[in-house]
Amino acid sequence: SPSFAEVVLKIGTLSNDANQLDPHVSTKSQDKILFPWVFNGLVRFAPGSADLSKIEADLAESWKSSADGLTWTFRLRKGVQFHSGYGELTADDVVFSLNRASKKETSTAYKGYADFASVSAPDKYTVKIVLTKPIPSLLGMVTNYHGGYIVSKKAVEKLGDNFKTNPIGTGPFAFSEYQSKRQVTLVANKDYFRGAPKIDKIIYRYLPDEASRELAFKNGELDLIYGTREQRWVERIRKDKGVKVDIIGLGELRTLHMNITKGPLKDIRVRQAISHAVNRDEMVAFVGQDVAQRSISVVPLGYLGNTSDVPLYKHDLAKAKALLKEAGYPDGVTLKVIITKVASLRVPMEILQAQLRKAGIILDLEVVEHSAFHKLIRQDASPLVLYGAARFPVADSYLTQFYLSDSTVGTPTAITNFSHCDAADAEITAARSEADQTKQLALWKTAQQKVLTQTCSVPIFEQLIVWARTTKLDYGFEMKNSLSNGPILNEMTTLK
Amino acid sequence: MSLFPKAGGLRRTIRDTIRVFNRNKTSWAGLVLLLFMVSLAVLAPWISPYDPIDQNILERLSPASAEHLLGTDHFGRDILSRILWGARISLSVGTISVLMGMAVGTVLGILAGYKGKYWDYMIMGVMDVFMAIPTLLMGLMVVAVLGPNLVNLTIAIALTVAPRFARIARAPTISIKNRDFVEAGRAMGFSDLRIMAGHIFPNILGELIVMGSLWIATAVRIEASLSFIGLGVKPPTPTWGGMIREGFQNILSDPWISIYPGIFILITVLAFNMLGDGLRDAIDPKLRNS
Amino acid sequence: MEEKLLVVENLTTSFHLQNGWFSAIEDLSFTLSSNETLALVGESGCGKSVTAYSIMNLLPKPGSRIDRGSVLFHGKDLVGLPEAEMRSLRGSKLAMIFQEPMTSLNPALTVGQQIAEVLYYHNGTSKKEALKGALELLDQVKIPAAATRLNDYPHHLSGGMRQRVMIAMALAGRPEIMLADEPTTALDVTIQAQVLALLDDLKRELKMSMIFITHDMGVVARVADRVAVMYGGYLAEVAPVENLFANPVHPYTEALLKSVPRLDRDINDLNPIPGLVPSIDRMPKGCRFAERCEHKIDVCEQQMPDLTSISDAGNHSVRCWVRGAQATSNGESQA
Amino acid sequence: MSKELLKVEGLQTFFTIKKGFPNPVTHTVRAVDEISFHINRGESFGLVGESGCGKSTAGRSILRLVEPHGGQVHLSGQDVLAMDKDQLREMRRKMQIIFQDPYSALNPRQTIGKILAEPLHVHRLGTKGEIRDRVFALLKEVGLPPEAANKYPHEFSGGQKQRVGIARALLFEPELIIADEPVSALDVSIQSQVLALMQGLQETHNLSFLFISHDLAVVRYFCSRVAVMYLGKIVEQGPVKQVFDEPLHPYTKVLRGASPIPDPTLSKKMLRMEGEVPSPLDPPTGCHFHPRCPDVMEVCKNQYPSAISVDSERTVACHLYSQKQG
Amino acid sequence: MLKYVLKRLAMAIPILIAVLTLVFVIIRIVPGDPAMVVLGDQASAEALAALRTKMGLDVPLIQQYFTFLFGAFRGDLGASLLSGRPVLSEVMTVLPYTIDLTIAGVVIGIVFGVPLGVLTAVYRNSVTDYIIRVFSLFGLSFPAFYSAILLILIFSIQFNLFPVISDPDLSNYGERMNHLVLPAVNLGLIMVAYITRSTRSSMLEVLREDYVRTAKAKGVPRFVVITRHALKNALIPIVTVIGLYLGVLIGNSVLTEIVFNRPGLGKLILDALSERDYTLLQGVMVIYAFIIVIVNLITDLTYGFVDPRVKHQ
Ligand SMILES: Nc1ncnc2c1ncn2[C@@H]1O[C@H](COP(=O)(O)OP(=O)(O)OP(=O)(O)O)[C@@H](O)[C@H]1O
Ligand SMILES: Nc1ncnc2c1ncn2[C@@H]1O[C@H](COP(=O)(O)OP(=O)(O)OP(=O)(O)O)[C@@H](O)[C@H]1O
Ligand SMILES: [Mg+2]
Ligand SMILES: [Mg+2]
Repeated sequence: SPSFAEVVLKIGTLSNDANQLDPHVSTKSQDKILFPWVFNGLVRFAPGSADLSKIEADLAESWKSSADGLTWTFRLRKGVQFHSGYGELTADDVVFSLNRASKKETSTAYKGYADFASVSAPDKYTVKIVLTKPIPSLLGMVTNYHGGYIVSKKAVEKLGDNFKTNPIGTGPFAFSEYQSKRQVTLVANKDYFRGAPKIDKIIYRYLPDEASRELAFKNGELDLIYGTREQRWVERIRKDKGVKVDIIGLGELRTLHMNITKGPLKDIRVRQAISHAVNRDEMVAFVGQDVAQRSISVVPLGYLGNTSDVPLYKHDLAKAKALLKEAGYPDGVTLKVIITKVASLRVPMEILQAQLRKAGIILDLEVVEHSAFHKLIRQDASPLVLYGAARFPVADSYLTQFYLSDSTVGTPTAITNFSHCDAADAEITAARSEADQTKQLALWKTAQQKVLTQTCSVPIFEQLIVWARTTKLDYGFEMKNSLSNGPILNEMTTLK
Repeated sequence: MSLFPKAGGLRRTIRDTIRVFNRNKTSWAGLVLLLFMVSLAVLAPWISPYDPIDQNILERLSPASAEHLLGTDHFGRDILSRILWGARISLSVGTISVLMGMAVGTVLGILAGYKGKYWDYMIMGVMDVFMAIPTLLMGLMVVAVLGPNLVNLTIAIALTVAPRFARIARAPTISIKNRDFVEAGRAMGFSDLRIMAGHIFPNILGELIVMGSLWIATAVRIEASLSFIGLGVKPPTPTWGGMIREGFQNILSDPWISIYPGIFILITVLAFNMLGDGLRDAIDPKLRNS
Repeated sequence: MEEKLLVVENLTTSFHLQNGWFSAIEDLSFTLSSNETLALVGESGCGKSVTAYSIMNLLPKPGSRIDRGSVLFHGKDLVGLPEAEMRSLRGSKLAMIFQEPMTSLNPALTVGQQIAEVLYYHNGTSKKEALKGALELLDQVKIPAAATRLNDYPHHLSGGMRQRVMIAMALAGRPEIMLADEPTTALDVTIQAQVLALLDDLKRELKMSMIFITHDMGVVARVADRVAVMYGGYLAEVAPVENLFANPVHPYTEALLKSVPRLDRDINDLNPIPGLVPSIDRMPKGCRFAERCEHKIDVCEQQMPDLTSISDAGNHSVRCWVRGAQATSNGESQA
Repeated sequence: MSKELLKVEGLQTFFTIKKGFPNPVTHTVRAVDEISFHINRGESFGLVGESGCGKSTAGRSILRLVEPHGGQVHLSGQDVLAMDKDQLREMRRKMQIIFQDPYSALNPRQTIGKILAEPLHVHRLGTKGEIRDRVFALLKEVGLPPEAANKYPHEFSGGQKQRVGIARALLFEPELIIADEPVSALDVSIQSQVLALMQGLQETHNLSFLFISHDLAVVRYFCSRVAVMYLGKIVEQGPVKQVFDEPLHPYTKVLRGASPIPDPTLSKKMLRMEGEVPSPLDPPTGCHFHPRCPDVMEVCKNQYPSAISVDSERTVACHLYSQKQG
Repeated sequence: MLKYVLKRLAMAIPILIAVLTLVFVIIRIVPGDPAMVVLGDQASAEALAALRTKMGLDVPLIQQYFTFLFGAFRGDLGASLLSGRPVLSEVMTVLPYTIDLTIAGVVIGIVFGVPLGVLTAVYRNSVTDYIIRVFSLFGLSFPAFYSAILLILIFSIQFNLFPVISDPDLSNYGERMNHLVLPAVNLGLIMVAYITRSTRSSMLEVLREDYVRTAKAKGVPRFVVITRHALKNALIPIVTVIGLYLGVLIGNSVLTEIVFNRPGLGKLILDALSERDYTLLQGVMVIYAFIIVIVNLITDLTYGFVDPRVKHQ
């Protein structure tokens, strides 16, 4: 029953339903957003930041690594309680969580933990991680992100399959109820180790329609919404009284991947023609200065290893046409392209369609359901794939998933190498186990250069994420970047 | 060549039609509106001021002005041009799908009604199955399966229209079948085909046309609804429903993007409804004399 | 002179058609005495029903109007009577039964309800009493097992029974005048005979007057005291039934009687009346029968003759240039 | 050529209908139940009876517009019920039908010319010119102007439409015309016009008629012999004057007595009779007429009387006469 | 009566089987992979295969078909591929919302449509008649999603009377009603238009009937003539129309639910379609077909109720 002073925060998020509320499994935006509210990692990014150099203690009070970098030891904070009476957090839970995150059956983050030799608990509050090779950015893997979230061992074992709709963590807010296709309700974790949150209840609503979210926000039915990632929208809603807009990084890089093994795209000149036909400035102008950034390389801005020292193709229609002619397509080419219904990809694709048309490259767009899109692009059904992604902000994650031939779609180890790119395999693999940071950066740079020389893809722009809130909502810190795509809500957050 | 050329055949038909229309003035209004819409659609290539798919990002979301009479959408495309080209799709999807559904449904309905017995059971049984799936959902499924494009959209709507027309055709067929002139035909040794095609069909045609125009109105709406849900034709092809859907994102700031195509849907559907309504009143002999 | 219950004078009723107003009945004058049966005969479209509806004020509105004339009932003019007042007369003082017993009863109400309704609204009886009254009425019209029939719906009944129900309904308000618009045309001969006999009995018992509309000369002969023959909206001839059959004066009446085959005697050659009955928007100028008339003279096509009495008793009138009272004078002046 | 054109023996036609809600029951209507009669060349044979007694069904069964369930129909000695489709088409040129309701008998969407020409086309009877000439000739014969060919049925009066119906029946120069109440729907004055027309045509074409009617006076005028039907059965038949002037069967007597005669001196004595026409769905046992019969006997309630020949031309199905004989 | 109902339901079985088959076939042709939907776009091929096995998507189609069919007739529509919850319970959670909406729509349609229709018929060709008819034509011509948007803009945003998102707590009746108003009006408007029109035409027809003339000749008050004599008979075709337009109503309720973000079968089916949730989709279609069959049955039974010719034969 609603008590008289209950503070309820109502949030409208994208998507029509939760996917799986299991932090090790789900990589969907709508789920990712609420994980940091419910879970903690051993360490965390400072609230409102995604800077790897500003990592702070969270469940772990302190940590150290051995000289060879192969052994890491974490001291846990004492007295941290899991939600719903699942007891105190111990090293066992951490061991269980990290093992869970590194297993293919229980995690989608398992690849990142391939170099973990063992995780053990020497005592109740100590966790020891032994690696097979040194990982310079190990701390990143135990932050409050994806595999780094610590779950309750007892809860996972007890709930089994139901854990994904009944997550148990240690965060400021505890899961209360999930209503499919409608909402998730979280309640304040009064025993939160940093202090009880000032918000009593969070209603996290699934509202796939942007207009509906905005209308409901306008009507005061929602306090915080996932906004439309467009300049105009941002400017308009900013003008409204009592509204504050947060534009959050890290951005998602929108890249046009070109299948280098098929059809006209086999010819590098056609791929170059496409690269020249793309008008990044127009795209950024469309999306808007505040919410989009022109991309400078195949690795997103702000990622460790990103460089601008790469051969990016300039917008040049004449050159594009000439290249096409040279390739034997004086009348242009037509490509049958599959694209999702989801606006954040479809709309840029429609702009690309119009841009390429000017160079004589006709895109015959087939708009399909989002899931069909994912299935089809993994079957090489579309020669051009426009894909947007944010990954862990290290060049390796991007290069491995999109440009390593191991990850080529259609192979057993497939991830998301849609272009069948194989130009930089050596560099990417070498960089991963390179302990020397400078050498590592150099390798990553070469890799990026090679990928672009082979013209595997056209990086276009980076899309930031927009949230709008009532000014009554105060995070308690500056909300700049967030790996979860959403604002961080914790004990500091207030709603007047 | 007709054996007994009617006194001023065509002129007379036109005169009869005018008389029928005069009984219910809304038919005229409907017809005029409709002709207006059709001519817009037909003339779209010549009268639309811009290429409907040409983006002009810099001029996006501009309100109505001398350059863009109805403003531009969020890609900077001219809304008026898109509406004009969209009319072609809405009107042709609506009309063709209903004609297709009407053709199939009418043949089946007459057959079921005239032949009766197991023909009736079989045909109407199958029709009942199709009728058990609500119109929009049928369209939804078919388009989801076959992929959203013009042809599939048309087929989807035709599929939902056909069973309705089978029903519409069957009922009067049964009553006409018992009229003496059909019996007279049989007594004259006419084949079933001749009776169905030459004697029953012309007598139910009026009713079919009336229902046809009303269903085109529905079909235009279904097309718009499917486009609104995102199951319409491929981008960048303009359709009215799709335009409303796209404009819905900006409904609060730039409502005209949705409002203009909405008005055109409204007018078109209204025109077909008015035409059909008027025709229905005019053709119904019971409503005629009073 | 005996009291005239109903006096219709110069009644003219028009309908609105596509191209204007056309009179369906014109200059109609006749009277009805108490306990008398007047038969209105004539072919389809001659205005029999319109006459009845004009009296009852049941003409379809809009689209029709009474142009002139009066209908005096007990001396009170029914034309232009306020609707409320007219309604209180309808069903009580003036009752009507219709041709189609199949369609004239409400399929959604029981027979009992439909009869009781009249009692309920006119006599102010309670619903229960009204139903009791309905039962008595059903008995009166000789419906077997009336008590069970009370709860039947019309579709349970045969045509003859339905017509009896209609009659019961008309009787419910104890009417002084019953207008019967072809009440037996839709019935089989044997059933027709029954219904006619019933009406005969009832009329005698209840001392009603009746206007009986029909096109069947045989039925006229059976029921009527006086006959009014209509043609094209005008009265052609009015006479006591015996006079009319024995001595038809108007050429139309005469031709009509000669053109029907008879069961009781051999007729070797029928004498069909040539031509068609004109429709109301295409009425000829003069006498409306002129173009089909064997005896027509020039004046017939110019001018309508008046309805004039030709008998000393004053009970036989005819509207004819050739055989009417105007015959001699006009015939002479024309010649 | 034999004198006898049509011979009907023991003809039976049943309908099954479903009635009832929510649980329908199937009933069998014996619309025509073992009727027998014959028609001579050039003769008009009347079939009279009250509504629903099966007159139309009998006519339609003879033409095989409905399929009879039993009995035999011979036209000029040919077994009509045994014919296949092609033979049937041929037969229908010799036997035609006129309907009661002139409105429903003509296709409202066809001009009169088309209505009359189409059957000739279908049967390939002549070139276009010949067909046209034939249509004009027929129109003239039934008393319609040639312009009528261009008009639609709704532009005609009932009597004129009936003339078109008659013209259509004459198209193939048939030997027998089944006229199903051809004048019942017409106005009194028109009725006599049409009757006169049919009579004239009969003489010029040596036609035979099966003339169905409920109007005894018309039958008496038009026919030479008559059969009286009651609930699917023929109760009496014979020469028309004998049957109507000295009816044998109590039903014929009732029918005659109930028919109004346009003579006030005679008709006041009209017969009074009680009882309703029973439903054909559930006809009374024994003689169908017994519940209404003034002369009912015990035997009538259980046993249907067989037809008895009173003389060479008259038969009657009534126990009154079987007893006299026995 | 019970026997009749059972018989009618039995007769519906072949229709349901056919609908099931149709839906089953159609759905399987749709590209898209529910496993992918569950695991997301970074899942490995092996993980996907494993999940497909778990979901029962790897057995032959024909086997899936019979499993589904037999399940359906035992009342077991399987479990949603995505949420893992039984389809029936997924449907049951949202069914009250759809039922609320549909019934409210129909009630609004009847409450306003029938009197308006009677009015237009009685005052035929009057100004009232024209005004109401024009409005009902407009009502018919508004696509449901469009009218929904307008309603939101006017009543939620402009006047702030009702919520944009219609997602009430069902146990709170005030909220339930408050959230129902706009969607129900949206659905009802179209129903009003349909019912007004069909009431008008069937009233016009009935007003011409002989028995109405009889009633007038009996001297029964005009109101009684119109209601007791005319309307009672005119209701028969109106019932048909309401039954007939249920399909339209369902289509519109889908659109209404989408625009108002209201839980319900419509949103459920759309989500199921977009997520390739085969079992859920099948389940919802079955429920829809079943509803239509039931409504047809109710329509026919209503005939028996309003039309004594049917009832007492
Ligand atoms: N509602 C109407 N609108 C227009 N004309 C009408 C209307 N009612 C009757 N008429 C015309 O008035 C004339 C007389 O009609 P009425 O019904 O009185 O004929 P009737 O003698 O009763 O014929 P019937 O024997 O066919 O009943 C006819 O020509 C008819 O066309
Ligand atoms: N197609 C049919 N289906 C079922 N019953 C029929 C059919 N046709 C006729 N009947 C029934 O058969 C019986 C005889 O009908 P028929 O039409 O032959 O009578 P009729 O003597 O011509 O009557 P009327 O004088 O009314 O024309 C009636 O009870 C009728 O209801
Ligand atoms: Mg009349
Ligand atoms: Mg008949």
